Amino acid sequence: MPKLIPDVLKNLFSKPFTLKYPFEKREPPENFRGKPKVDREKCVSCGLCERICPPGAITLDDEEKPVFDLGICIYCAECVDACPVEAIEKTKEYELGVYDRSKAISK
Amino acid sequence: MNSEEVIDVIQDYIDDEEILSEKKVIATTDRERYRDALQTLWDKGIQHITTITATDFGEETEIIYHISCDGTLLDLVVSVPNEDLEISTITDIYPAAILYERELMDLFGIDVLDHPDPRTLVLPDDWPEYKYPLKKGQYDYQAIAEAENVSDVKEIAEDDDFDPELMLEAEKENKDRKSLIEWLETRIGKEEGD
Amino acid sequence: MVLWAEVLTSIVKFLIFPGIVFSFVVGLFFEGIDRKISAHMQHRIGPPIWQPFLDVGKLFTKEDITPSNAEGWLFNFAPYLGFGAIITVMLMLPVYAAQPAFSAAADLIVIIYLLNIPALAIMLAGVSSSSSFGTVGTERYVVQLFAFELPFIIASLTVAAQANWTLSLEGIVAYQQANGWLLWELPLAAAAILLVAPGKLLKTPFDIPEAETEIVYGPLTEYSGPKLAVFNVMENIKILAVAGFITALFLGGPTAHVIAGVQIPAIVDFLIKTIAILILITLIRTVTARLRIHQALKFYWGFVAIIALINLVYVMVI
Amino acid sequence: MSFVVPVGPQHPALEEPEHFRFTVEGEEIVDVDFRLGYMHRGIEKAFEEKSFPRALYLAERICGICSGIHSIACVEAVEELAGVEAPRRARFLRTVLAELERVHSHLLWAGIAAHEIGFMTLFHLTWRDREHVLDVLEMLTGNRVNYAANKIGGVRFDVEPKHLGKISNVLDDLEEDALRYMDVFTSDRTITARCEGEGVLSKGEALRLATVGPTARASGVDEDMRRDDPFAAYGEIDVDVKTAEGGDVLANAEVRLSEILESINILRNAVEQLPEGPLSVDAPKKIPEGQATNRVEAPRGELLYHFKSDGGEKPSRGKVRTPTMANIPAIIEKLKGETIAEIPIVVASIDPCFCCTERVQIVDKNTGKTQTLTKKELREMREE
Repeated sequence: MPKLIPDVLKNLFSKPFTLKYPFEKREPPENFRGKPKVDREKCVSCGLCERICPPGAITLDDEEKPVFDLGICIYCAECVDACPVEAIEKTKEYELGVYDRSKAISK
Repeated sequence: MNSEEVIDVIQDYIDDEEILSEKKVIATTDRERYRDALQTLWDKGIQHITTITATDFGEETEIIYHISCDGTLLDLVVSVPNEDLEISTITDIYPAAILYERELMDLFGIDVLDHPDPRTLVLPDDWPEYKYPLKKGQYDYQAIAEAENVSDVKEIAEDDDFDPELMLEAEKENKDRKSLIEWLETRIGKEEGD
Repeated sequence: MVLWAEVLTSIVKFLIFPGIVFSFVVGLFFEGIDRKISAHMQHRIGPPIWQPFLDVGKLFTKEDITPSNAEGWLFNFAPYLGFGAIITVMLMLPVYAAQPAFSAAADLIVIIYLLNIPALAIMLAGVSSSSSFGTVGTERYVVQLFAFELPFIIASLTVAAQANWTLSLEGIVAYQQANGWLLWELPLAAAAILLVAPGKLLKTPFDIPEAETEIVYGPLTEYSGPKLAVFNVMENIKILAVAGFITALFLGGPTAHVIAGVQIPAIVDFLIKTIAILILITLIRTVTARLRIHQALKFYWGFVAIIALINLVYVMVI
Repeated sequence: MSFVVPVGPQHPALEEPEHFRFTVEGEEIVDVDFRLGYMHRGIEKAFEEKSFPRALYLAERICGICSGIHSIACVEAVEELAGVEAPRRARFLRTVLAELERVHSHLLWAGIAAHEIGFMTLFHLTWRDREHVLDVLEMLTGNRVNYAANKIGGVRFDVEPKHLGKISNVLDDLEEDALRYMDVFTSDRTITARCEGEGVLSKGEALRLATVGPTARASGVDEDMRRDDPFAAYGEIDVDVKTAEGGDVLANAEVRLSEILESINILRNAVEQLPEGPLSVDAPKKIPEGQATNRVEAPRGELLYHFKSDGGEKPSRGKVRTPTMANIPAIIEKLKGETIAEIPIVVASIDPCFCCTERVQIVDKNTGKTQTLTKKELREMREE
């Protein structure tokens, strides 16, 4: 007698484990490393984040504020640790698909 | 089997040894005696060869045989001059070394004598002859990086048509590092001209 | 005038009711139910029940490709050969009444052979498609066909023997109307045929010819677009056909009931029984791994054929 | 009459491109030839271009399933070079990370093995239970796979008291599930029919071909880097090495599932004995000259990292030997004499983990010579 029958019947009458994404979304945990976001007022333009970013995804724009190229960023949150004034925070956003590469920017 | 015991086993085949810790030891030997050292190890029942690492230092290539003797890692170092880059195979002693030696042949151009299956392992068939990715001086992307003061190189790198062909073309004129930078400047200059 | 009406009703029967449209719709719904139940058994939501319609629809819009070094005409003809055969089987099954749409004298034997033509079609497809996966798949299907055919015929003969040697389904259904379902009288034969069903329908313990992790899709590897859609529909209708055949043989065929004064047509009873069989096949499919071809052969000829034989001997002797 | 059945580089059974060429008579495999290189990304070359912290992030992306153990091996080799010692709490946290990853990697393998023999339900159930482990990892380190958990001199995540509740619940459920799967794998008739006696590797062969990890332990080789050459905090936690006899696919399943149970015990010990103390010490940017070799026990076996530094910020040589490379000769040994039906499950029994390719490669059917298209040619082909 196949072993899994009790399991399988239990599953049949219990709520499915999977979610109907995108209608039901899953809430990521508290320190989830999502899209990095900078608080432009707090930032003192020291450029530390630009130097520490492993793939080199951060460049300072004309107002000397960091701009994240999400196409290159590996979401490692090194910049969050490196920022002396904690101006950069890791958001919980993980839906970052874009059609136009130039839009994959986080100001 | 700790480091001291490993050294006693291969004592008379090695020049000097350096015991890093209870479980790590480095022993240097030369091309004539490394096979006997491995043979005594195999006779002692140590059959676990982890891998073979090679490093090109410009004039000579250092080949390290990593042997795991019941937990203790022995690095057997053999140096081979770059002029006659050949070493005899150890697959008759350690059959598992067959893949690692093929990798040596692909990436370093070390000519492993009477290797049972000398086909290319990791490189595609149409990889240009005598071009070994991990040898110093060939495919020297650092030269390009150093040439960063040549500002246009960054644009060329971003430009869609930049291709390894440019490097291969540089190879044809078999540039060493210094002249590669000037060559690149002339190449960029020419492109602006036409 | 009468001939004219005769022709018209048979066209309607062929095209609409137990024929193409009915089989197409119910067959695809069967696959939808099968996938939905199997999904819930695996603790996941699974696609909606009408998903097979979307799949088949999508396949029909795709480009029709024939591999260059394949046997062109045989490659294109195979799907329709199988489809035609399975539709005729549907016509010969008692679906909406004890009396099938087209009844012949010994239609039990005819159905047994007609059920093999779709298998033949898949084999022709595999051989003609010039891919090494196709040939290996067909080799396996031939062995599997012989494996499950033996117990299938023995079980059918036991039923015929029990229903005092009538070879027509109508007779068998009438016999069961008289003295109860054959399921209770011939339990071993019923078990045998139920174990043959996954083999016939290429469901998991025995989907060896189409083992996607070993030989991609077996005989149908080179098929895509409309031709693949026809093959899919054929396999779904085959589920309906085999389930209908088993209901006719063991569950007393379609019988009209009167519940609380409401007259329920036989077709509803037929659907309920076939869906019950389908759920059983889905359960078998969900809790077993795929066997190897010689294990399947040993299982069918060793175990299943023996219990069918025991039942046949039992019926013959007593 | 014998003909060649090509399996790979694209094949539904192999999640990653490796290419096997089987010369087959009927269903029986007569000769096996394989081609690597579809996944060669020139990582060792890239190591020489990147500074040590960036090389660490590259090392983490070598394997999609066991990225944590790669970063632990790499960071410990660099720490040995730099003469820096990670604090005790960091070493314990690294052990927690390594064991959590071993559990989810083995559950993933159990699902893939079930898929190979056509048992879809077991595949879905094992991967459902694996989600709980990935949730714990995401809660601790912020991501399901690429954990970015290590830096030279310590770790970047921490197990806070509020996490302990969830961790112990997940471990209890996992223990139950692992026992159940052990029971299913060893006694379900259809699974044993497909797995028993398949792809047998004798102990002598396993030793002769220097196979590593669960594949070797399934043949009775009693070798495990966690006990023989302890890294991270394994010196302070005793590890009971599980071995099995037979060396067939079933023995592989037994070893991996019992290793899940063992990992759960290690995790419980590690979380209980988590010492107080700093998470990391700061490390020099310029790594002094020298060489360092480091070995760890990845879920698939012994993983070796070798780094050389010439005093600068960049490694002068980086060498990685993944466990699958050591087990390839074992596949050849196992496959000889098998039938075609057994290829996927036997190949999967060593749980191969390759990485990805640089260019499109066309294998010319009759000459069998591969010809590589560069980006330009690829585009021209598209315009035709």
